[in-house]
Amino acid sequence: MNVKAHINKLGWPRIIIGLFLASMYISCPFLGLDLKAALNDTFIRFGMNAVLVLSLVPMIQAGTGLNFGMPLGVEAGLLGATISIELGAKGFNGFLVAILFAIIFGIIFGWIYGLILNKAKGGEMMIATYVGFSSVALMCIMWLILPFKSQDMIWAYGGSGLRTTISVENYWYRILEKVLNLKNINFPIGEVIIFIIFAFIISMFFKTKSGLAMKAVGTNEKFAKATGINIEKERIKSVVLSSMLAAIGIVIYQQSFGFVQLYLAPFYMAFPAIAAILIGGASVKKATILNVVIGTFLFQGILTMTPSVVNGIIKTDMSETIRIIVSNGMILYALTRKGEL
Amino acid sequence: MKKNLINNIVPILILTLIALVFPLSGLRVIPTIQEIVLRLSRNLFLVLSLLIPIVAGMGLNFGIVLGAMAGQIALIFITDWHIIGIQGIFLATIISIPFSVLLGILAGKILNKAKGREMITSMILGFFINGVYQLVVLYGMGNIIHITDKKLLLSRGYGVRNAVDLINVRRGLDSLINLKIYNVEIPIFTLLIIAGLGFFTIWFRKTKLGQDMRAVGQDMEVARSSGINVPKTRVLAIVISTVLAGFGQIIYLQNIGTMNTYNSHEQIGMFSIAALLVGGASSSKATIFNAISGVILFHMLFIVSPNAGKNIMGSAEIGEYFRVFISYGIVALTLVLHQWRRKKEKEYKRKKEMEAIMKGELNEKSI
Amino acid sequence: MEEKLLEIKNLSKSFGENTVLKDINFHIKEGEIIGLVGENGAGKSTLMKIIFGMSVIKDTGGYKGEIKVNGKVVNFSNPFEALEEGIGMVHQEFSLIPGFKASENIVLNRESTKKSFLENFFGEGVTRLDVDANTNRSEKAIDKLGLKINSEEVITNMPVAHMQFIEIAREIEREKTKLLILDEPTAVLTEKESEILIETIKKLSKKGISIIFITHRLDEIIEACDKVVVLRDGLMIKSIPTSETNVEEITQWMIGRKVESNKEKTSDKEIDEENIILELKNFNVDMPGERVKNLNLKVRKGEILGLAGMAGQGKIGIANGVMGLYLSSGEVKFKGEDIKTNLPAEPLKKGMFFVSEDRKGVGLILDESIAMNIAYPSIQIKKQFLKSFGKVFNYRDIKEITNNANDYLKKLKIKCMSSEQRVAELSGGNQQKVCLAKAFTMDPELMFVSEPTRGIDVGAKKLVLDILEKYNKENKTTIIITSSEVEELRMICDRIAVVNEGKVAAILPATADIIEIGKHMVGVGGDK
Amino acid sequence: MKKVFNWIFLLIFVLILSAIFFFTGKQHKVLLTNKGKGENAIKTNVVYSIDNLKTKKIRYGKKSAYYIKGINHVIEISYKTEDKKEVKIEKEFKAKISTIEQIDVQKIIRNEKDWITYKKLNK
Repeated sequence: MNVKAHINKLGWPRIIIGLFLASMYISCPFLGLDLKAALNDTFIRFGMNAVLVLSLVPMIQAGTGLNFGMPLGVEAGLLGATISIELGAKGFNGFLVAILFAIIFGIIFGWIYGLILNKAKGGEMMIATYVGFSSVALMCIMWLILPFKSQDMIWAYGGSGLRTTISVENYWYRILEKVLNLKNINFPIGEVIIFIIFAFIISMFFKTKSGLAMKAVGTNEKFAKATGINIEKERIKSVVLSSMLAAIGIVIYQQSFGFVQLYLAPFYMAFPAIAAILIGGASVKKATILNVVIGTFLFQGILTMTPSVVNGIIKTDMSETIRIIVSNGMILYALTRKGEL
Repeated sequence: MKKNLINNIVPILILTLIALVFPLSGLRVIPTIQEIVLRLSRNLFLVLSLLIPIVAGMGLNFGIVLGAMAGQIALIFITDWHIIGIQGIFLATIISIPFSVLLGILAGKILNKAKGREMITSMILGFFINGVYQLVVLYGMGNIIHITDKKLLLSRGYGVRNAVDLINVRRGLDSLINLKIYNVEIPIFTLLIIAGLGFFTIWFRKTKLGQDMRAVGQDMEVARSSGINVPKTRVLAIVISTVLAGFGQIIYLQNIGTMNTYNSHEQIGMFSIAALLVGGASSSKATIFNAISGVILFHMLFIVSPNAGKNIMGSAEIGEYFRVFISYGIVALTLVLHQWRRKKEKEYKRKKEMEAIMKGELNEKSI
Repeated sequence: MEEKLLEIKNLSKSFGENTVLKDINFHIKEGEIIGLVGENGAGKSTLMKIIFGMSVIKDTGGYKGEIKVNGKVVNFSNPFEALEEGIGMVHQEFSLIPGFKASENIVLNRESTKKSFLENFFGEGVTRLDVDANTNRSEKAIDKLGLKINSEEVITNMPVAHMQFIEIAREIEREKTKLLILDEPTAVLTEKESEILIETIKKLSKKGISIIFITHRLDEIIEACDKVVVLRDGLMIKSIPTSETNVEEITQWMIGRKVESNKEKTSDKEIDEENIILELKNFNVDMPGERVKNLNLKVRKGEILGLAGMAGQGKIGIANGVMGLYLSSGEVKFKGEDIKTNLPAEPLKKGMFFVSEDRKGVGLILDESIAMNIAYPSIQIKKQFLKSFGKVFNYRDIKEITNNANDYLKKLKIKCMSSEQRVAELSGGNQQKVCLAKAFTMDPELMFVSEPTRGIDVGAKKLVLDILEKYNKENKTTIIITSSEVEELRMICDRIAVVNEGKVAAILPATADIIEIGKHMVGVGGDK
Repeated sequence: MKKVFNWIFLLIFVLILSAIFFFTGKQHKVLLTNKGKGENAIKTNVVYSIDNLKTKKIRYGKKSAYYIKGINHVIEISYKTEDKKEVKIEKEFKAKISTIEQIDVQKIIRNEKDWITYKKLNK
């Protein structure tokens, strides 16, 4: 293979973004920034987000498209986290309880969501977006009326419902590091390990009978039909799996971040994750674990590096704008690529 | 009859909901009517700007936010130049056109590359251009683009403030001709402009270009083989929609009187589309009547929900979230219904065709 | 006396190495109706594409020879140039805007408009349509056909026949149209409607419009045309006035080639005529372009049954319907047991398998390895090639999958680097063998094989057929082969069922005369 | 070709229209001073309005700012003389682009020339 073929295989956006990121790391010392801290930041954000990005894989593989409805899975995760806190479960157990409930709600929500998407074949992405949005609004009402009692979650003085941000400091903040007795190391080993575990499970899953069936539906629906695979069922399965992983992903995110963010916080959760996996080389129809790893690293790298570097050069914080342009530009690029559908 | 009911299930549902909730909201009739008239004059133009791309088969154009941004940039300029009153509004309208046309062409070309998924693409395009808009307005203005009036800028010396006071053009259109009936103020001039757009839309559908768009919307392949320039026709549909949206945003903001530089446009696409869908439109069929009834119903919901929430659930917040839920849910629901109905219709048609063929066979035998 | 409207001289066309048309010579006079007949792949559609200036022709290197319209040499680069010269075409698929009225369709993109002031700025686009004028023009065009059709009717509410007429009306509404090409216009019509269509064609020809009429129904040719042109394998076999010939002769010209190279099937198999493995009763399949209508068929255990027929007559639809890939209705009995239709898993579980005509679309996952492609159905249906992990997860057993694949690589002589190679990289013939390996791995009792030799080179064709014949002999597997090449069927089948108009027209022994089979294919087999 | 000509015509028309909107819609700041010099000063409070808009009052010795729109304007001032007689004066003036119009009310009262000066806005 010559250079051109290699470039085509990698894709221009990836190369540009990769070079851009590399140049930022290189420029760190000249701008008086601490490269080690910068890299560390990138890794921490990688650990926070990797499972969320991973959650997109099943739906892409099953041909259900980019999961713009990720907020739905995220809400399931939020339910898991709040219930765990409500039950007063602390430490690693608390984390496990949160994950457990997250999975349960992820399955329920995902199943309903899957049924909806099956009714909307061909227009999944648009409908997914709006299912995600409306689920956020619906859950906003729930946060107001669900009978949570924990003092750590409700408003201290008056006000009804849960707070907008709930600290998990007393529960399972950075529990994945604490459990490994790595309190003083800033590298997110726990998150990386748990990501590897889930990545392994997912890649194993796609080698099972069920996973193979799902993949067949995604790559060639006619082939799948001729092979006797129940297409609708596989699609629902993929949606359930994606929602479940998104639910788990947000709990991992929270334990690293330190707060459970309710109400409108999950609204735009899907977009950065989708942008990340696309930057990693996935397309609307195909995604691998490698795409997840590369993409999350590049995307989070840019998010952590641009503010400090740009600030170092022109004393302005443009991170939000850059995030919007990069992430949506990437999604736009994927949507307009030829021969994707 | 039954088909009609199913086709109009969304407006009927919403109407029932409003009818049930209105008495509980404790709102009085006249102020509510005033509010509706106000919102109609404020939003209807934007909603109408969605119609033409639907005719051209490009679905709900979330890209109207591009037009909204063009309108806002024009407003920033006239505010900076201190052009006030009705002249300011008209000048802003003129200035918005080149921006809208450029953005419209860009959007049209991009959507031509994403046939079959125009809606999601136009939505993401809206987000993307929003980033570019931020880059221009938040970092470029006062820096690269000259801004005379320093009061418009953030304290750091560049970038437009979060809120731009449009007091000098506020209600410039609305108050031009104003009528009061039973304590209800009616902004006649604005409504006349909206009516003008309505007639434009009706007229446009009957032109050659309108006919081409209808053809492209129904079957691109056939349209192409009959010599219609499909990509160009689609780009034109988007350009027209974007330009109109620019005007719409100016009308909207002159009524409100302040502009949230970085937020005013964001929700416009979403709300306009939700309103149109509430009026019984779908992503492939929409009428002016859908637009009008949609705006009325959707904004009734706006007005009623918080009060009803307060009176029923004891929390205005719940009502507010409920409204948000309904507006997003409606879009999801209509899209699902539409997709599902299309599938069913296709199946039904094939079945009928098959039956017709079988019947033809039988007839032949009996002859 | 009459002018030569269209003249074709020494026309040849090849796609790459593959010559599709060679030295075609004929001409059409004003007001003449010419019937164009030929088997699938004889070059009819390529010829029409050249005359109508379809861009595929230019893109694939143009053609050799000369086309003259009204004595002037032309070389169209797109259909619009052809239209300009007065050549109109009605394609097999309807090209009408479904939600438009008939009148709107007839004048599509040629609408009469009213003058408008705005025209000075925005061009013709902003002129208003002159609805009355358009309706008028449409009605005139419909009148010209000598029919009564409401021009205000919306297309979706129209019967199929009317749609066909509206398309013709659209072509003749152009002032310029002098030559009309009709590609299988009667395919979707009932007999009665076809008669009306033929009447219409005749009327048009009297008005001076020449017509090229393509159909597989030879009786229609005799009925409607002045002259018939027969193509076979890209050669023009005959061009003769219809008054000087008959259906039988035409059939012979169409199919008659290798009558001499007749290798007859030597059957040493014992087939029990009473042992029916598959029975179809009143079977309908809604496969676009290949509809099956009220078909009845009995398949004997252990035989190789060939399904012959012209394209579009439904032979392809049978297997697709039984296997649940297209909507079907009616009764399917397999080994005396009712099979539920429209559930693809059902026939697979019962022991049927289908090697699809759409190799790349249905048969294979192009991005996957050879080994995985072969194993896929067995994993999903028979739960083979799986290792279990704590009895919960069944994941694939790479070793067995590879072993199985390597087995078939050897047996079927599949040329590849290894069983891990992506199937997309294989040649057509080897891809077909992978499809067969996939089927054999399932070890079915009954196998449908559709167009097994389509698009693969000559050597591979023979191999594929041999493989099938051998497999049938060794495993006693019933095989139903669908093929457009009758000769192939005669080589390996025990019986041949001819499918015409969605029904079995006749079941003949493989030793039957090829002309006999051909006649059934063109719908004239019965009336001897 | 005709179309191009038409478009140029349209473009010019729109440009002229924009210019008209620009000039007639431009907002100007007018600074009025009511300060006399020496013994000529007529120490009185002045009530004024421009273009018949809202009336404002300037006490003697003070300044007042007024926002107006467009090019041609009429200022109307009224004051009471020492013998309590009300006097009304109307003056026309033009506004210029990117300037602040400074009006000396005293000069108007005393019917002097140059009662209006234009001060360039510093950019």
